Amino acid sequence: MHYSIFSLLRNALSGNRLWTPAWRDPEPKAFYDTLIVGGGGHGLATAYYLAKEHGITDVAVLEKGYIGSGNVGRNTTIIRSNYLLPANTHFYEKSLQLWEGLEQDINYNAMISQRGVINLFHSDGQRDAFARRGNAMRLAGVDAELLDADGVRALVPGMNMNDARFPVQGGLLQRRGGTVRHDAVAWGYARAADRRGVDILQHTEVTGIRVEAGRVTGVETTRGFIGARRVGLAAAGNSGRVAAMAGLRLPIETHVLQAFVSEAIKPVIDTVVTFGAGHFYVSQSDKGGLVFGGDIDGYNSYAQRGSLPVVEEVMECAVALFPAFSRLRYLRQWGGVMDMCMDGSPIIDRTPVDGLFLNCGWCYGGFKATPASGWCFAHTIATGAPHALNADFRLDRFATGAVLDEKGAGAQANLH
Amino acid sequence: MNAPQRPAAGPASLSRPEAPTQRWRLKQGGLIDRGQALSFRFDGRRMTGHPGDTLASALLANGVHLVGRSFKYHRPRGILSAGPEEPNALVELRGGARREPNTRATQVELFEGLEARSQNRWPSLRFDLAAVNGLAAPLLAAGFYYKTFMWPAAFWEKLYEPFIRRAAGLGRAPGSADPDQYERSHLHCDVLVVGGGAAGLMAALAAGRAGARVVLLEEDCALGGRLLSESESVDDRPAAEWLNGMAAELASLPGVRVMLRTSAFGLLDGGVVAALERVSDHLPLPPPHLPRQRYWKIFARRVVLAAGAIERPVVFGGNDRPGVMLAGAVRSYLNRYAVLPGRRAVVFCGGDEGWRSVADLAASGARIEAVVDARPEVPQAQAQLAARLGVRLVAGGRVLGTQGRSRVASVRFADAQGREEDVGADLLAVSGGWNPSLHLSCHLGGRPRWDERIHAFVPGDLPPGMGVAGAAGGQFTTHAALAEGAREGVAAARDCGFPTNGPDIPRAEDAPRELVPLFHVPHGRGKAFVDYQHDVTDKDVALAHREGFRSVEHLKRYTTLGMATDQGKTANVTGLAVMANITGLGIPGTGTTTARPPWTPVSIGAIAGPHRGKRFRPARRTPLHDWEAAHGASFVEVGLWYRAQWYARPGEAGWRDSVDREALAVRAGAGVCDVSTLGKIEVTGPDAAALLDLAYANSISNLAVGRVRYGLMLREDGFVMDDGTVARLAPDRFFVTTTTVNAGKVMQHLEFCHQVLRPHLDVSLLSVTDAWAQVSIAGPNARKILEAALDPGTDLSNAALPHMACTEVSIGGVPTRLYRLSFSGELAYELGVPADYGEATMGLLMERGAPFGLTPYGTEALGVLRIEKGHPAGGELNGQTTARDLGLGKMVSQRKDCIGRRLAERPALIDPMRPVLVGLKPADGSAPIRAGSHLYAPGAETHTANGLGYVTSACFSPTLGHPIALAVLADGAARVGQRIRVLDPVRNGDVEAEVCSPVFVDPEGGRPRG
Amino acid sequence: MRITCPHCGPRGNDEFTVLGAADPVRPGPDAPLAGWVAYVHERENLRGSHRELWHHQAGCRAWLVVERDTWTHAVIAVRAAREAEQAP
Amino acid sequence: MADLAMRTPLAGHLKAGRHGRAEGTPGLHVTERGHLATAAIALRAGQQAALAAALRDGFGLDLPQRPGCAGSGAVELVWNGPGQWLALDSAREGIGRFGFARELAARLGAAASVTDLTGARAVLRLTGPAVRDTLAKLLPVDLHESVFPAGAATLTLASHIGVTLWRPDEAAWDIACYRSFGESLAHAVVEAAAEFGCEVTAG
Ligand SMILES: Cc1cc2nc3c(=O)[nH]c(=O)nc-3n(C[C@H](O)[C@H](O)[C@H](O)COP(=O)(O)OP(=O)(O)OC[C@H]3O[C@@H](n4cnc5c(N)ncnc54)[C@H](O)[C@@H]3O)c2cc1C
Ligand SMILES: NC(=O)c1ccc[n+]([C@@H]2O[C@H](COP(=O)([O-])OP(=O)(O)OC[C@H]3O[C@@H](n4cnc5c(N)ncnc54)[C@H](O)[C@@H]3O)[C@@H](O)[C@H]2O)c1
Ligand SMILES: Cc1cc2nc3c(=O)[nH]c(=O)nc-3n(C[C@H](O)[C@H](O)[C@H](O)COP(=O)(O)O)c2cc1C
Ligand SMILES: [Zn+2]
Repeated sequence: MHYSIFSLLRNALSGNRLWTPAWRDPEPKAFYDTLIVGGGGHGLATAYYLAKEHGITDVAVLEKGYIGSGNVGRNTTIIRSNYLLPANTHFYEKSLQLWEGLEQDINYNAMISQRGVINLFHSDGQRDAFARRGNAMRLAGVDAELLDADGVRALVPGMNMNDARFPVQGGLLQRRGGTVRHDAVAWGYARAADRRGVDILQHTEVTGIRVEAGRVTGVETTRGFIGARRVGLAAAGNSGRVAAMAGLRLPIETHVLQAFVSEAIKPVIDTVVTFGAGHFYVSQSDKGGLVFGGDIDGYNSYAQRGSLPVVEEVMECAVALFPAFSRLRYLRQWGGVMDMCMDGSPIIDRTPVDGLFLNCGWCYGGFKATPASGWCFAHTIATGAPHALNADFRLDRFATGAVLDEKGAGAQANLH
Repeated sequence: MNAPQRPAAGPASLSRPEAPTQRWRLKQGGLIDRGQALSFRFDGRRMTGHPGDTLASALLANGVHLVGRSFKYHRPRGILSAGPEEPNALVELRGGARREPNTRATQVELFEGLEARSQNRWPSLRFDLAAVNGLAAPLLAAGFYYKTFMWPAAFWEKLYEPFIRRAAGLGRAPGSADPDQYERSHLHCDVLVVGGGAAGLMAALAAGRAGARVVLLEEDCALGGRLLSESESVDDRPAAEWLNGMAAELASLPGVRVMLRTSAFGLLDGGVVAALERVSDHLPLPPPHLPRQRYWKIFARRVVLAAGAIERPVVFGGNDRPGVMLAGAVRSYLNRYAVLPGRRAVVFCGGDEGWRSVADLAASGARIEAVVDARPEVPQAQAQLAARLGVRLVAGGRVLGTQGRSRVASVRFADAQGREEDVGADLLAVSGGWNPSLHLSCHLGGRPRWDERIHAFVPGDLPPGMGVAGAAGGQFTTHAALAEGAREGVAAARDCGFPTNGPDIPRAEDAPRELVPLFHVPHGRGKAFVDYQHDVTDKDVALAHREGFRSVEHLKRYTTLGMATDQGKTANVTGLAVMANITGLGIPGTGTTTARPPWTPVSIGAIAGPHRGKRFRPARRTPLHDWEAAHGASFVEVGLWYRAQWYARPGEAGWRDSVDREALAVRAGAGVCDVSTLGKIEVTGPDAAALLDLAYANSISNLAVGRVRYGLMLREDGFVMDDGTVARLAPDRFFVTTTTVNAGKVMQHLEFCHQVLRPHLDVSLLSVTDAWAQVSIAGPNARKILEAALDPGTDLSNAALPHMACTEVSIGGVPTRLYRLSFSGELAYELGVPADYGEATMGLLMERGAPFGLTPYGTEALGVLRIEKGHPAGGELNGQTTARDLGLGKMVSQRKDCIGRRLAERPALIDPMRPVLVGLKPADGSAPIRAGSHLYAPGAETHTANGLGYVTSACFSPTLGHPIALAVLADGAARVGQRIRVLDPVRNGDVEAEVCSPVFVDPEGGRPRG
Repeated sequence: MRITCPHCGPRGNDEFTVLGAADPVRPGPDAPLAGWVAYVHERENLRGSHRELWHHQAGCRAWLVVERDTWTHAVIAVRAAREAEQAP
Repeated sequence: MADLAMRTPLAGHLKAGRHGRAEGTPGLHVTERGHLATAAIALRAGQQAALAAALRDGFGLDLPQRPGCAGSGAVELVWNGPGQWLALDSAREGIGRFGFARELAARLGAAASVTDLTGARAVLRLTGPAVRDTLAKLLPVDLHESVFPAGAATLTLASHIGVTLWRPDEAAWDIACYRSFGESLAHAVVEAAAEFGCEVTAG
């Protein structure tokens, strides 16, 4: 059923009885043209764009849990394209542009809210680094503003700017950045892909990848073998394990990132704010909860939970920056496990196995990438070659040295 | 202090006259102190209560049932419970900077002067305009917002979203900084008992008597758990008496610590229990020197979970009307708080539990209009009770709805035959069974198990070291709680090496409980709420099912069931039951969502503790800090350090004046700069040189004793990590320096190189950063100043101490190290004085240096001097540059194994087009160049692909009289002398510059050797 | 998380920093570049028992080889790296 | 030759007098041990026995092999990591303190490398009935008598600051951090003791 105020009204008058499932729950077929492993944002978007952009509809998305059980359902919903390195700037800008038309495209309100994203700086060195990044954005045609302390104060009230251990000197603002309702992205893409004929197979875990004579022929799953001509891996935090089924060893470690939500309160902040003197960022959901987080825990983990040091650091930073948040309460903490890449940037590429494609390395920043990742991955799978937008996201860049290290943190996964 | 003191029931005339407002207060009983009245305000209205009251009980004593409005439909809401599970009675407590939104009235202890306000209503609680949302409910069903508001696209941020945001949210955050203090603390024990009810007390007693170190946490202000709310006896004494005895004995055991008002809110990896102590929340203000709250980390070898259970409401039409209350809460108000929550009551239950309320209500003088028991056959004992009290018993009945404006006025029910009837009532006590509080058993991933016996989840596989006792494990009689508590206490103590037989089990009620599943009454009258706070109804669950959101996790996320501040303590299981009923899968087949910390919401400030404001992070100060402050220094944060940035002098208009003056003073005479913050590491042992050869890109082993060398460190991936100097003090002793920000990283890296990569080397590493007050004395007069300051007899001639040499000297007899090296490009020395003598040395240098124009300079001038010399620092050492990029490629020794050598050889890193270090000066001689600008060939289109590099550092050069900059530029060497366009769009900069050598001053490098 | 340092006893993970997998072995200086690329970047990334390098940074400053389950977060074994390596 | 005045690490950072709760006897007494001669001892490979012997013969000290401390006369040793110790001497004064490391180096010879750390640490001496409760607010180590008796030592984080804590005897608890952190540590200690009352005396 097409969603609109009219369908809402019609349903309201008939006791909401006319609604139908947002997507089907089909039995797996024996063979698909293309299989996508991972029903997160990227996998579902890939399926959608395969169908929409390339007319490939004989597609199934295999998800071991429920749709959205991975990071797409546990991230802090920030979208932005404020990247430094050209490959990233252009790719994430494509993503932001796709977000901007997404709701109409997939007929689902994902509450894309371009409320602005500001990264604070507290020192001259940080300012210079942000200026460099902001300039890179502007020269790529992306919006960016470098605010001084007064500009920041006017934009975000309630911050402790001066009487602080690390006074706020200014910030890099991207007004087109913002937030998106995370679950709605999974559901919206799932529904839109389903409407174009894609099978969404929940509770179907891939346990093996069958390769014959250097070519992929299908996957083993908890619901039996499913044959395919092409397989795209989009398993986020489980990328390393899934790729290992095809004998690949990736430049990736799986790490846990925590997030927190406070009790719902009336609106207090209208912008996404990132602290620059500690690991903390925050936005307020439409429901009223402050959604916030910090750094990864730093150790390899497949458990979707973290430990206390990060909790403490995040809360300290929250109060350091917003002293009035001290009396607000947080009501839940959780974690997601992500594919931390050795240079902090993603991989969307072919693999040495024919017909096997790889999409991974999104670290803690892949939610914003969802539309462009799906779009580029679909292109790469459909045409057998990367699009210009993901041409630099190569798997072999660690061997060539053409790494994409935004922060200059080096080849250590937990530093990105 | 641990146990409730039942106030002596003296003659009424002795206590102060009861405030006339408390019309619903019982004349007798309860654990309140009628001798003292506390006045408080709710929505501006003044009322009184007594010590021992919660805000909820005091409101009920004053007949206030309407206390809030719901999230979405703004429905009137009352008090459902008497504990942490409360979904409705949320208020803004206190005011101003101390305002606490969303505070559960059921857990707020009453204090004199308490102020509370209802929230999420406008203009008033009784008349809330947004209640019209209720009329539009069919439109606002679960997930409605995903289906609309899409056109026109631009309207979302401008119109729809602001409206939704304003309507959503509950209370208001305080408007200014929290004035209270918070603390953190740590506790270690053998046995941690969570919950001070019957089970927890016995566990603590058993383990405590055995000699174990025991900590017992109780969230409430008194020990006893449900016993405080029930009219029960233990050991043939009133429960309160028994509790007093227990409290006294626990207090007397030296190894036992009882903590009231303390909630265990999380179990974390490693078995750490996080707990929150509300030290002062029950007081008008925190007493002097005490925090508001204290966050505890508890390290226990064994944990006994004795957290009790939470009663479930039933989903039926109008189940949210004020006056509908959990049956157990009704008993809490009657027995503990001596409040009559209603005079005409209906009780609705599915088992024996609800009948306790029948008895207690009757004993308190309420009239029971009907008992609607879902069981077709009500056991004899209950039937007899009904008969004795003359109460109407509706066996096999269902409550279908309630009526009343902002409070229940009548209840509609159907009997077993489906005959419907209304009875007038102002209270509807509901019991749908109890859910064990098993949350802590799930925080580490444990999944609960469905127990058909009690129609509830019980803890499944327990985390290591945890035992469960009492209602938390699904054992609902007091006897079972006592016995299991003792058993778990004994087991925990034994595991910790304290064998014991355990205490005798006191006599207590042990009646079997019978219960039929009672979750949902379908097809009732009006909205039937599953999640009260989030306004999720049975229809929403059905809709979620219809749309395919059938897994529990989808149900939760689509409807927001269980996502409110109560985390579904009263909603989750009933929600599952409603869904399971539709799917036919049953509750175990439906599964449950994940319980995560915190058990109840925890203030952010409590976890932050004292680490806030200026004390957010510790500060590091150099031994010269106070001297610098006294001499006009402005300080800047560099990592944790405070460094003197410049020294303003009277008459200087701005920082640039000071910095220019300081830099010129160095070039013309001499300056002195505090460089104590540089990382300093002493590397000792016969294999010290071998280790440094591995860690540094250049060779160190061939450095002679008494000489200093510039050292470059790479990361293993071939990029530059840090630079610094290496001085060889003896064959087996080196002194190395690092940049300030990388000091910790380099130390750790060297330890890694030693302990992991070269464990056989006999070498030791010691951070000596804090041992030395280290100053750089730079400028043509540096030597003269030192000669005047150092103890006589020191030879500073070029022959004795050439450039890049070091030696030991003394000042006032203090052994001091002197390194001749230069960052500024002038004749310069670094002087290392033991920290205790730094300040005095600085005074001496200034005095002896005065004739030579010795000027203190700060980090800004230091930066200017190094940019003028083209030395790489922060902006260049950004983790993205290689040695080659910085013109230091030749330093990477090809003759030895060193960290980073091989990967620096990757093709992209030796690409001749990689940007390399160059200098820039404005083409017009004056336009400022800013760091962070990007470089383009003049005339080239300014898109990304044409970018040639970026400016890494920039400053005004007072020596040259114009701005200068360092940059990395593609094909930089070939471009020297050419023009380049410097674009800085974020600051509207667009200037041309001339590419030049990065060394602006003294390119031959003669000065430092002078 | 609690790591039992062989020198200092059980400590919270805030006292430590983690480098990553302990198993990759640093190649000899003249080993092929591919071996170096693999050593620095490629990871087995196991779910389950995993050997890692942890540094007791805020304690005794020993580098430790910690065997830990990346799925349950159970710490299985801890040894000082130096002793582990020096053992014949 | 100039005469240089010394300044202890906490001079100006630790205000003498009563802090926090003013009534009753203070729960915590704090003084700075600001005049210690300090040196680091690093064991050389295979010299464990030689080092232990040299310290026993030269100073009457038993080298702690694991976290712990030992004292003899004015000289103390505190374990500071595997193969590393802090040596303290409270008898020497002023610039005489620089002789301590030299003496140690001479006596220990090839058994150890010695580095002078005089003035590099801020050291607080804590006494009084509330020491444990105060320290519990700052650091995560179990300080119960059964686990941390006199002679114990530990390296840990206190209020985000790396510290060495040791118990030279029943009554005294010494806590040291890098000199630069001294003010922050002193502040944290005095603040944590506020509820017990805290008496600071000049060291
Ligand atoms: C706490 C947190 C906060 C974050 N915040 C942000 C943010 O603010 N902005 C941002 O841009 N990014 C953020 N991220 C990162 C972002 O969420 C991820 O990078 C992104 O969601 C990953 O892509 P995905 O949606 O496809 O992943 P997922 O949703 O994780 O999808 C991968 C799916 O693969 C499935 N799967 C795995 N193995 C198998 C198998 N063998 N068989 C079948 N299925 C399998 C998983 O179950 C999972 O559903 C955050 C991440 C976390 C954890
Ligand atoms: N009749 C029934 O069906 C029924 C059902 C449930 C309970 N009960 C009664 O409840 C009692 C059971 O005894 P019990 O000791 O198991 O439970 P309890 O409910 O008496 O005590 C549990 C205690 O734990 C505390 N608590 C809960 N979570 C906490 C946390 N995270 N941190 C700190 N404290 C926490 C609570 O405040 C409470 O005081 C018996 O008296 C029993 O008769 C009866
Ligand atoms: C942006 C965002 C907002 C959230 N808001 C809430 C909330 O208001 N209430 C809540 O209970 N959980 C909230 N959650 C957390 C979820 O309940 C859940 O913990 C998370 O999706 C991870 O799933 P899990 O806990 O089931 O593993 C939110 C999650 C996200 C990503
Ligand atoms: Zn240790």
